[in-house]
Parts: sequence; C-alpha cells; structure tokens
Amino acid sequence: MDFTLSSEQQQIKESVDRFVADAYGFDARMALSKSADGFSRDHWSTFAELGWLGIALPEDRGGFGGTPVETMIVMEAFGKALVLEPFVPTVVLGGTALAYGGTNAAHGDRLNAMIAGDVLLALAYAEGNSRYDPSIVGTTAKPDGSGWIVDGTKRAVAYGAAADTYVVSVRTGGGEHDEDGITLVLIDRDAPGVSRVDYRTVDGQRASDVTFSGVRIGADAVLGEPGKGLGLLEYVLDSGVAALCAEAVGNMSVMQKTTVDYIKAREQFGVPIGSFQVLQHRAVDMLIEVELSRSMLYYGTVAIDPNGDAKERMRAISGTKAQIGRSGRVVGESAIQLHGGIGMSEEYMIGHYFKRMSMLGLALGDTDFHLRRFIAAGNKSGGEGSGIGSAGKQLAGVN
Amino acid sequence: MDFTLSSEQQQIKESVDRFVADAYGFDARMALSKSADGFSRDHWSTFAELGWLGIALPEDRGGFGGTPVETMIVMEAFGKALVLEPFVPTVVLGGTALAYGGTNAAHGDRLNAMIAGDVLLALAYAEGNSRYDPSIVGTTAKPDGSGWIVDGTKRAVAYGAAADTYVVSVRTGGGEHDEDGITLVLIDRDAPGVSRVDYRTVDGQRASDVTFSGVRIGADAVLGEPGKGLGLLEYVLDSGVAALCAEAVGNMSVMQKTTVDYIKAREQFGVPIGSFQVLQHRAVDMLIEVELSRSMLYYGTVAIDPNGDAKERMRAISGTKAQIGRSGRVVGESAIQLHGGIGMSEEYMIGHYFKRMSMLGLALGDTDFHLRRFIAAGNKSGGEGSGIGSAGKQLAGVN
Amino acid sequence: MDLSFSPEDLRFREEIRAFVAAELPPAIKHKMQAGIELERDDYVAWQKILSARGWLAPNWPVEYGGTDWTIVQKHIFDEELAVGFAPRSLPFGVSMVAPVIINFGSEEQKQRYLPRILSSEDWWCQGYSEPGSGSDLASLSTRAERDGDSYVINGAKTWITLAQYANMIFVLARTDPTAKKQKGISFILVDMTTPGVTVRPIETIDGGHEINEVIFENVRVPLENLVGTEGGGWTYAKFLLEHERNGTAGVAGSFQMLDRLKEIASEQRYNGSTLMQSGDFAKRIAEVEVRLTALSFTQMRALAAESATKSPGLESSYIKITGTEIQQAITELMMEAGGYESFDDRSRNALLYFNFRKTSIYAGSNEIQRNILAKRMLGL
Amino acid sequence: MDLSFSPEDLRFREEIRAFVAAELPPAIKHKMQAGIELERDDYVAWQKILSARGWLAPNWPVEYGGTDWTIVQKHIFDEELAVGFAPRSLPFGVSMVAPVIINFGSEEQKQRYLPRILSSEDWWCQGYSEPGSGSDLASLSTRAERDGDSYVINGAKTWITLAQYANMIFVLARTDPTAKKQKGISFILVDMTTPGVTVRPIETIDGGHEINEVIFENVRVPLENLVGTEGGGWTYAKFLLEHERNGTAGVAGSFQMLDRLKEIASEQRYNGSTLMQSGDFAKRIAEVEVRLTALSFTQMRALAAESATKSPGLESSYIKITGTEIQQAITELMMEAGGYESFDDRSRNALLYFNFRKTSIYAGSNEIQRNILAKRMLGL
Repeated sequence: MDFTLSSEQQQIKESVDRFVADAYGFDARMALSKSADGFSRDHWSTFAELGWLGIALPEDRGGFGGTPVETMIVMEAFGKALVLEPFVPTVVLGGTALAYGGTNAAHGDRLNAMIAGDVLLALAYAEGNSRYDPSIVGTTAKPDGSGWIVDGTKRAVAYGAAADTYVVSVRTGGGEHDEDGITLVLIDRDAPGVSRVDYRTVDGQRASDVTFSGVRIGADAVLGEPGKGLGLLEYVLDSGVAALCAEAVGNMSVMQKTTVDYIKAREQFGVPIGSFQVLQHRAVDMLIEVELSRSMLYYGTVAIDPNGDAKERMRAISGTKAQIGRSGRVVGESAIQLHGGIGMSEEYMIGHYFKRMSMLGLALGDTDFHLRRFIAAGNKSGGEGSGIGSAGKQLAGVN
Repeated sequence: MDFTLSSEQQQIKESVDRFVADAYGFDARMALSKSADGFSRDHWSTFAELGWLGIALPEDRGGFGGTPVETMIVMEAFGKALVLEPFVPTVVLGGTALAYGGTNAAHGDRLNAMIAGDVLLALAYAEGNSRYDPSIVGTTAKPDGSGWIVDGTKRAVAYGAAADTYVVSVRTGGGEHDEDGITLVLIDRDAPGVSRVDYRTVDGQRASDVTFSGVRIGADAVLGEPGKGLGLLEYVLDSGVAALCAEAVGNMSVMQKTTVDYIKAREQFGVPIGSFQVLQHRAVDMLIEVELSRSMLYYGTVAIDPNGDAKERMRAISGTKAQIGRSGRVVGESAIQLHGGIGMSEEYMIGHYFKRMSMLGLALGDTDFHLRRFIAAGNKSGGEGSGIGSAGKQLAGVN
Repeated sequence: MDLSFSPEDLRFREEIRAFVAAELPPAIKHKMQAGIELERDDYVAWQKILSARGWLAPNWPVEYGGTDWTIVQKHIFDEELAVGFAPRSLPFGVSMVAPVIINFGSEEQKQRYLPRILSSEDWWCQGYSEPGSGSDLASLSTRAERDGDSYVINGAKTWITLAQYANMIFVLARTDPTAKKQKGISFILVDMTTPGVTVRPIETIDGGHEINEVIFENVRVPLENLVGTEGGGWTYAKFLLEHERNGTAGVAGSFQMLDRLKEIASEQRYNGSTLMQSGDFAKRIAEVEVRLTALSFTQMRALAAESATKSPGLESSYIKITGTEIQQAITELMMEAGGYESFDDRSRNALLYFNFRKTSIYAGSNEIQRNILAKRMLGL
Repeated sequence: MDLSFSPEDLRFREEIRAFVAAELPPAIKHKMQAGIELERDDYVAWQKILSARGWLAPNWPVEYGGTDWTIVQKHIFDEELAVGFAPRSLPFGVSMVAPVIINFGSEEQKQRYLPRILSSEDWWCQGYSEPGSGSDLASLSTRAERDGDSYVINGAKTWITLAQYANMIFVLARTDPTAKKQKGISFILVDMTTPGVTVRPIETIDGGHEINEVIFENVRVPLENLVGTEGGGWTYAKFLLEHERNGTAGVAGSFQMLDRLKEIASEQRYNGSTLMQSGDFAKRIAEVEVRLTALSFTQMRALAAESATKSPGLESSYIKITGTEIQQAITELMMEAGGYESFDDRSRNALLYFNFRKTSIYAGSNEIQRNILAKRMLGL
C-alpha cells in the first residue's frame, strides 16, 4: 500500500504546479475566459511542449506510457487553478478513444497530431433524450456504400467550437435504448452537413450543440468494432470521469483552504469569524469531504485499466463520482456561505470555484446517475447483499 | 383563519393535561409499561368516564360529535406523557371503522360498548408482504354459506392481546395487490381458529402477530360493503395517522423543551453547554422542526372529513406524516446527542421519548411510504406540475 | 380551528387577483415568468399602476397614502403579486426608508419624501451594509462630519440592490467617532446626484447586476437631511431591519419555482421515461413541497398571532431560515433536473441556483437568525 | 501509488483469517452474528485462545508479550477479528491501562499486572468519566486523600463498560484539591473487591446492560497503586485517550452491517417487488456504501502516513466522526427497512439504531472531535 508519487510523477506535479502559478492568476484566467476561444492556444502549445498531451497514453500509440495517475496529477493542478484549456475533451476523452479504438494509420496520425498539439478533439455523446446515459443513442448512421450517413444532434459538446474533430456515438443498429448497435466514429467539425450552436457555459467554459445532417463518413472513420462501441465509450467516459474527479478534488481543496484563510482574517463583532463554533464545525466538515473525496479519487483512478474488469472499474468510478458530487456540493455551498456577500461577487475568486464545482457535479453524469450505475455494476450476480466486489470491502477484508 | 381552540376544546385540553399530570409521572409510566397488560384498565375507565372514548365520533353513532381536532387535543397531551393506553387502536382506528362502516345493530352495540369502555378494539391490516400498503391483502375470506372462512396472518397488531375484537382486512375477491375485493370484517380475539404471538415493542408498548386459521364469521361481521373496503380502510388509517401525528407533536415538543432545559443546566468546561453555538443552533433546528410539524398537524387534522375529497385528505395526511417523520428523526436524534450519555440511559426520560418517536415515524407508514402516497394523491389529473390541489398552494394563492 | 381564509379575505384576494390580471403589462409579466432582469422603466411603470390604485404602500398609515388592510390582507396582497408574476414592490423606499421617516422624521421630511415615493419621482436605495461590516452592522466606518450647515460624508457602502437606478440613498454613518459601536451612528438622507457619490456595479456569480457599491467622497449633505436625532441611527436601523425581515420567506414564489421544477423534470427524458416519473426524483421534489406546505401554514400561524398581538414575533426569524433553505433546495433540484441544459448560460437552471445562494446570507444571515432565536426564543 | 496490500500483508491476513476460522468457538461466533450480548465466560474463553497464540496484546512491546507487527498488520488483525465475527479484544486492560503501566508504571506494577492481563486473571474497567463531567473530563470530582500508607477514595464514575465483569478498575482521582483543573489529578489502580466499591448497572435504551456506575465510599487503596507521579494523572489520561480513539471507525463492522441491511431490504416485500429492488432505497444504501468505501481508503491513507511518521495524526478524529456517522446511517436504514418487524423487541433492527446513538457521544463526542480538528488541524 503506497499513496505516494514516484519521482517522475513528482516532477510532473512540480512542472504543472509551476505552470499554473505562472500563467493562471485570477485576472489572467478571467481574461482568457472572456476571450474569443475561451482558452489560450499558446498555453496549449506549452502543454504539448511539456509532453502533457500524451502523458497517460500508451507508448505503442505514440504516448508517453504513463498511467491514469499522471492524468490525475495534471487535472488536480488544473482544478486548483480553474484551467480552461480543453484537456479533458481533447486528451482524456478524445485521446483515449483514438488510442484504444483506433484501427488504421489515419487514426494513429490523428492521435499523434493531437499529442503534438496540432489537433483538438471533443466527445459528442449526449443527446436531448439521453441525459447522461451513453447507451441511449438516437443519432443514426445509415450504411452508404462502404461508409455511412450520419444524422442527429449531440448536446453540450465541451469546447465543440474549438475541436477539429469529434468522436461521435452513433447508432448503426438496434433501437434507441439498445446496448448493441452503438458505434464511435470520427467526424470533422468542418465536414459538410455539420452545424453548431455555440454557447458559454455557466462556469466560464464553452460548449456547443452539434447537428449532423446527412454527414457522409467513410468506413475508416469508425473507431473499434462497428456496433460494439458501447464498451469503448464507457471506458472513454470513465477515463474522463476520473479526470474530472481529479479536477474536482483540486478545486475543492482550494475552496476549503481559502475559506479557512478567509474566516481567520475576516473580523465581525471584533473577532475573527473563524472563532465562531458553528463556522468552525462547518469548516471541519469541508475538510472531511475533501479528504473522503481524495481517498475515493485514488481508488477510482487506479481502477482505470484497459485490461481490468469493466464492472469493477465502473463500480469504482461511479462510486468516486457520486462521492465527489456530494462532497463538492457540501464544500461549494459552505464556501459561499462562509464567505458571505463576497462569495456572491463575480469579482472574487471563490464564486468561480463554486460554479465550476457545481458543473463538475453534473458533467459526465450526476450523483444520481452514478449511484444507479454503482448499484448496477455491483450486482453482477443479480443478487443483493452478497458477492458484491467492492474494493473497500476487500480492503477491510469483508467478502 | 383561526388557530385557536373553542372553549369546549380548551376544557378538554385542560382535562387531559390534568389527567396526565396526575397519573403519568415517569416512574408510574415505567411501572405500567412493565405490567402484565402494559397499560392500566383503571385509566381506561377514567377515559370512559371523562367521555374521551367517543369524543370525536358522530352523535348519530353514539359519539359526542366532536371533530378530529378533539382527537388531536387528546393525543397531543398523550404524546407529551408517553401514554400507553390503546387509544389509537381502540378509539381512533377501531371506533372509526365501526362508526363509518357499521351496518347493523350489533355493530352499533359494539361501538357503544367501546365508548363505554367495556370493549377494546384493534386494527389488523399489515401483513408480511404488505409493509404499510393497505391494498396488499393476502388474508383470504372464502364464502361459506352466508358467511366466510378467514385464513391468514396479520402482523404488528397494536395491543392485539388486550383487544376483544379485531377489525381485519381480508380479501374476498381479486388478487393480492388488487384494490377491489378488500373487505373489513370483525373477528373476536377469542373466536375459534384465532391464535396470537404477543410481544413487547421497542418503545415499551405491546403488539401481536395474529393468525386466522379457518375462522368462521357470519355475513353480519362485514363492515361497509363487501369487496369495497379499501376506501373505508384508507379513511380509518388516515384518522389513525392524524392521531399519531398529534402524539408525535406532543412527544417532540417535550423533547425540544427538555433538551433546552438540559443544556441550560448542564455545565462543562465551567459554562452551561447551552452557551456553545453549535448546540444552540441545533436546539434552534429542533424548534423549527417542531413548529413546522405543528403547522402540518393542523392542516392534516382539519383534512379528516368523512364527506371531504378523499384524494385531498390523503395528500394532506401523507404530507403531514412525511413531515413529522422527518422532523421527529431530527428532533429525537438531536435530543439524544445534546443530552450526551444520559440520553442513552433507560433510567432517564428522554430516551423513552426518542424510542417512541422513532416508532411513530414508522407506524402506519414511514416517510418514504407517505411521500409516495402524497405524490400519488396529488397527481389526480395524471399530469405533473399543474393542477395539483395543495392546500399550501391554495393558501398562498397559487393554483 | 379553521385554516381557511374568511369570506372577506377571499373576496379581497379575488379583487387583488383581478387587478393584477387586468393591469399588469404583459411585457413585464413575460419578463418575470422567463426570469429576465427588469429594467428601471418596468419597475416604474408598475409602481405607477399600483400607486394610481392606492396600493403602492399598503403598510403606510392611510393619512400618508397607505391602506387600512389587516395583516392577513397585506400578506394576501404580497402573495397575489407573486402569484400573478407582478414585480415585487421594491422595499427600499416604501418599506424601508418611509417607515423610518413616518416614525422618526420631521414633518418637512414627511411632506417632501413620502409623496415623491408614491409618484416614483424618487427611487431609494439602502446604505447600511459596508464592505467591512457584513452581519456586524454596528461596526460600520462611514463617517459624516459636521461642517457648517452640512454633513460631509466619506466611506463606502456595499451590497446595494438596484442602486444603479436610484437617485436617493439613506445612509447609516458615524457622526460621533468617539462613541461606542452602536452609539454615535446617524441616519442621513442623501441625494445621489450630489458631487462625490459614485455607484460601482458588482456583478454577481449568476451573471446578474443587481447589487452595487456606493462610494462617498466628501459628499456634502444639508444638516436637515438627518432623520430624528444625531446618534439615534442605530435605533432607526433596528426598526428598519425588523421591517425588512418580514416577507423574506417567499412562499408563493417558491410554489411557482416548484411548478417550474416539475416542468423541467417532466421534459427530461430519463431511463426510458421522464425524470418526473422516476420515483426517487419525484420523491425529492415531494419532500420539498411538503416542507413548503408546512412553512406556508407556519407563516399563517405567525400572521394570526401577529394579528392578535399587534406585534411581530420572532417567528419571522425561523420563517426566513426555512424559506431560504427551501428556495435553495428547489433551485438545487432545478439545476440537477436540467442535466446538460443547466450548463448553457442561456438557461436559468444553474444561474438561479447560484443566485439563490445569497438568500441565506442577506437580510441577516441564517447563522445570525439562529443566534437570535437561540438567545431570544430559547433563552440560551 | 498502489492501493493494494503487499504480498506479506496478504499472507498475514490469510494467517489471521485461518486462525479465527479454526479457533473461534462456534457458540461465540453465533452470538456475535445474531447480535446477542456476550457473557463474561465468552470473552474470557476467546481471550485465552488469543493469549495462547501470543496475539492478545499486539500493541505491547515484544518483551511484555506483544508483537512486532507493523501498523498495517495491527489494523489487518483488528479488521479480521471483526470480519470473522470474533469478539473485539476488550480494550480496558490490553489497550488502556497496560500502555499506561508500560510507559509510566513502576517495574513492580509491570511485573504484577501485565501477566495477569494476558492470563485473563484480571478484568479491567475504566474509571475516568463521571456523572458530572461528560466531555469535560478534567472537571472530575472523585477524591483520593492520603491517609497513612493508603489513598482513601470517594466519588462516583459512570459510563463504565462491562464493569459488572471486572475485578480491577483504574481511577482518575483528585489528589490535590487546591490545584487547578488538570493539575492535581492522579491515576490509581483499584481492586474492585476492596470494601466500599459498588457497581450499579445502567440499563441503556436498547435494553442492553453494558454500562455501569461505580461508586467509591471510603475505599482504601495502598499508595503503591499510584501510577507514575502524584498529580501526573492528566498526562497519562491524555495518553490513554489517544490510544482509545484509534479503532473507533469500525469499517469492517459497518461493511457487515451493510450486508445485513441488504438482506433485510431483500426480504421486505415492497410494491410488488422487494425493497432492495426499489431504486430509491437501493440508492440510499449505495450512498452509505460509497461513503464507507471512501472512509476505508481514508483510514488506509492515515495508516500509511502513521507508518511513515511513526506517530498517529489528527486523522483519527475525522475518521471517528465519519465512521460513527456511517454506523448511525446504516442502523437508521436497518430500522426503516425492517418496517413493522422493527417494532418487535426480539428483532435487532430498531435496537441497533438506538444502541448506535452512543457512538457519536462516547470516546470524545463528535462535537469535541470537530473542536479538536478546528483548532489543531485548521488553526481556528
């Protein structure tokens, strides 16, 4: 049992921490958020130069052979600084899909271009009727010669305007709710028949609703095996959830520390408000939630393993997201309340952490969704009350 | 709008308050709880003499023509003193069933005997498979000449050993979960084929599981219309829930006040523990829950009307029970926590209030059950979000 | 025990309801329904309609243009405005400064300011909170120094709702810096067009601009703009805050938000059905609805008690706590119900959730309210 | 980053597990599974089995009969006992008084008392809480006055677990009534057969009899029964309490209760199916299970940190808070899941819920733990 980082990982951490300390002051971040793209392409080049874009991807796919722990390190630091660049859509979601679903040389080239910083990616999986469930796919791909014609609309594609290429879940067979018949395909943003509605998100990021109208793609656009894309998509999403959870833990830990500092400094009735027992206990509860979240983050991150048991992974990840969703709500709401009026101000940093954390609670599935998924993944044998493989239980020796 | 009691009601209140002040000290109550019957037949005679047993029953059925408010007054006082006598099973559940379901002279005689204090009643509706749902009835009544033969087991019949006669829900038609085909019948405790397992309940009361094996009853045993008993049963249960809610508010208000007194008197670290802000706020939260519960109690009580709209009544009563279930949990758990070690002691009163309140939270349906019933009763039109007749909304003018 | 309104009150409610239905401009109603911020003209238009009917200031004595409504009727009036999606009557003039002027002001002040409130010539804003004071109002540091026939005011006030539209502000300022905390504070009326007054907008985390900072740099105000006696400001402020605290429960508004929440949950597809039809989300909504119903009757009980005793009780503190917690619970469910739609900053789901965080902070934070209840109601 | 146990630790776990499976008397295991209170003989039988294997006192130095296990191994050992439904090693002798004697006692005391703990000749109980002291231990009022070669003890101790089985008690008593609070307190070992010692049972609200009051009336104790120095008792008590606080998270036990909860929910028919199959009850269970999983890893992180630094951190405070809150949440769900069965006092559902209310009160109430964390971890 070892919760420490290797020396290589420690170096990455220091490198990312240095970057955000230099580049991501509050005012700089606010300016970036309001810029045309909503993030900095210069920063993106820096990420590429520092090797972060391929950090956790397998070496045989052009990556640097790191593990999800490397992604966690980067994302926790990004969470601490509210970094805006589309690391999760491009690297974690798009990159994972290409790395594990890529079947031809063009896919490899695209992945290499992504790692080099030349191509941005996004995942388009959510639909108006799907909420967070990746198995509900109404977007169709109908056979057309050796390729397909895609029709449908995907919602809330993170940084859809910036992404050059989308990884899109389409239905090549079965009904809207069938697990079989889902296929992941690549579609370029600028392909004929692709249109977008772009918007800002409430946490200062960007997203798009993307509509595909008679978009023609070739057979080589398919990632993985046609009709069998759901397993890959779940793996991709779990990788993304783990990354968002790392971001959330970074975010929460800043809210927790900032709030403690604030109530130490802020005076009311002639004393620091941090001397009031009710605020003290609420600050302690924030600390507890951050620590529980961090523990789950480690558990969830380590469960991301392309060769591991999918049910175990889904259970670990969904448990992690559920815990972090709950904890984030407690920490965020407490942070605002303990800051009082200044917490409501757009000019002060805490509200931005709160808003981002609120959206992290929903992104790629809210607590409710992941609790259901946690239950479904655990009940492998169909029974309840026994035989559930839970790492927590294994750790405690109960099984 | 008037939340005050009439002068007659005020007199009843004073009379009941006087009784419990005289007869229901902590030690006397503990001794009663441990006695053979678990309550006092002398007290019961007193109730009859003071006219409490017919207080809310219609005059044309031999009652004194009061309203559910009279029952509320009695039960709140009983709740304050943890009164053990089976007022709810006999008077509120049994009495209401006989008053509104009685169809012949024998039923009238039985009701009069109950009002006179000579007969105790109990409601036997719950089964091993039914949880709290009165429409799930597996106990069967098969035609036998002009009468019926009853088979089945009823669970958790409150004071089933003391009751002379049971009001039993049986199935005379339809399947186990059908709403039609349920009939309420009277069965004497000592009838051939009736057997019991008696036990103490965790709150110091008594209950029985009652089994009917080939019990023969005549056609005159039926209350109301055969096969159409569910409506009557729901009304009976709602009357019982209202009474339990009144008991709960009495109980909670004692816990709340006792806890405030305790933390004022109890010293730690050289000061009363009531000077610690965290305990102060928790005491305030207890107060808020008691007040919200009391408001709902008034709303629910007034909704009990045999000529009123059943859906409105069910919605009001289930809302009331749900609120009081939640509030009771908060108040009870806080009371124990704020009392510290002494709260765990069987020798001190607060734990007994806590235990009774815990069971009141489950009796005749827990919060979960009543929230579902609240939803079901509200969606009369089948739609959501509009047209829901809620008195709170009406009060606020929203509809 | 009778929980329904009297026939007179029901008739009164019908009258108000019919008035709102007939007189509220559709464009304003639409903005209110859609959650779009109103502009100055919208408020003024509606205030003039109310004023023409004699209903802009129900709480004032009849002699100054108020009404003789009962406490219950005043409550019905407030609720009916919310129910009909009419803008709230802005409290700053009508409900804050006016009662202070009526009770403590000079005859000249009454003659000058009250009619200008009724005619919407003056738009008032409040000036008591300061960046450094928060819940500890008495720690304020804005100074008003006598200089000839003027006070010279220096300092900053914050958390000032709609100050961008106001031409008048009432200011709590320290006129005697040597006196202890609550002493030495005065209540002064300031024309915001006076040189030295600057309004600085504060954007809030929901993207709204409702609140402002107002900065005073050597602002000269005639001595006659003092209300009551010098150093008596704390008494007037306490009087004012007790008035403000009523009506923060927002019961009718919460019932409306609840309806909107149910609509959202009914539109969201979920697991082959709708979110509303999934038992557990519906149950979470029901739980809030039950609590809101309990609050509505609790508020009625408080009104009945106030009607009987003619003085508001401490119930307003727990009604405020519960009302704001319910608002926050509803908006939290709205954000959650919206799913990916809640990310879109053109949707109100998440923004309402952000916005309503303020309600447990302002008008006496919920922590302060619990302190008050612990001390004054429980004797702790 | 590697979250699994090392191969050595896994082997160690197998060894413990096999031992428990082979050696635990079935009758005792049955009582533990069914939640039946153990009797004195049950405890003693199991302690003798452990002692024979050399595992009764893993925390002691090897020279006194302890083990050289790592912190992780000690944790595994505790968890395995819970997993195998073995009785917990009663802490009063092994984990409370013994470490105090080992660290602060005389050589004679070590020679006399430690072997008698290992052999189960002595059954210890604790005597620090008093009826009047609660969480404010230092306010204790039991006195020990010197009289010749004896202390004469007068006072009362309460909340004393299993005192009815004990023959020895360690007492915190005030030897210098003029000294301030924490000063003047001494740590004295008392033979309970001494005249003047009375044990009075306290029934708890779950119907159990685990706790007692012990009353001292002119109890004469030889001076040599003082541990360490006179007036040094507070230091030893603090040392002891820090030892006690570890191991109150009960993670393995909570996983077992969770299994039992799922069984109950699977047995309860509900709405045409089972309670467990109803989405929302399962979700409430899942929520606790997730939190318990988070706690189990949090405890591992604390153990890893303790292994590295060789000193326990403040994590034990938040592990205690969270662990007890989870226990209470599980037993609450058990009571609720049981439905009408929970009324029956032969069922454990509600009684466990009642019983577990104590966990947020004892071993430093959760309020005290939060005070400690606020002060020492957050610097508030």
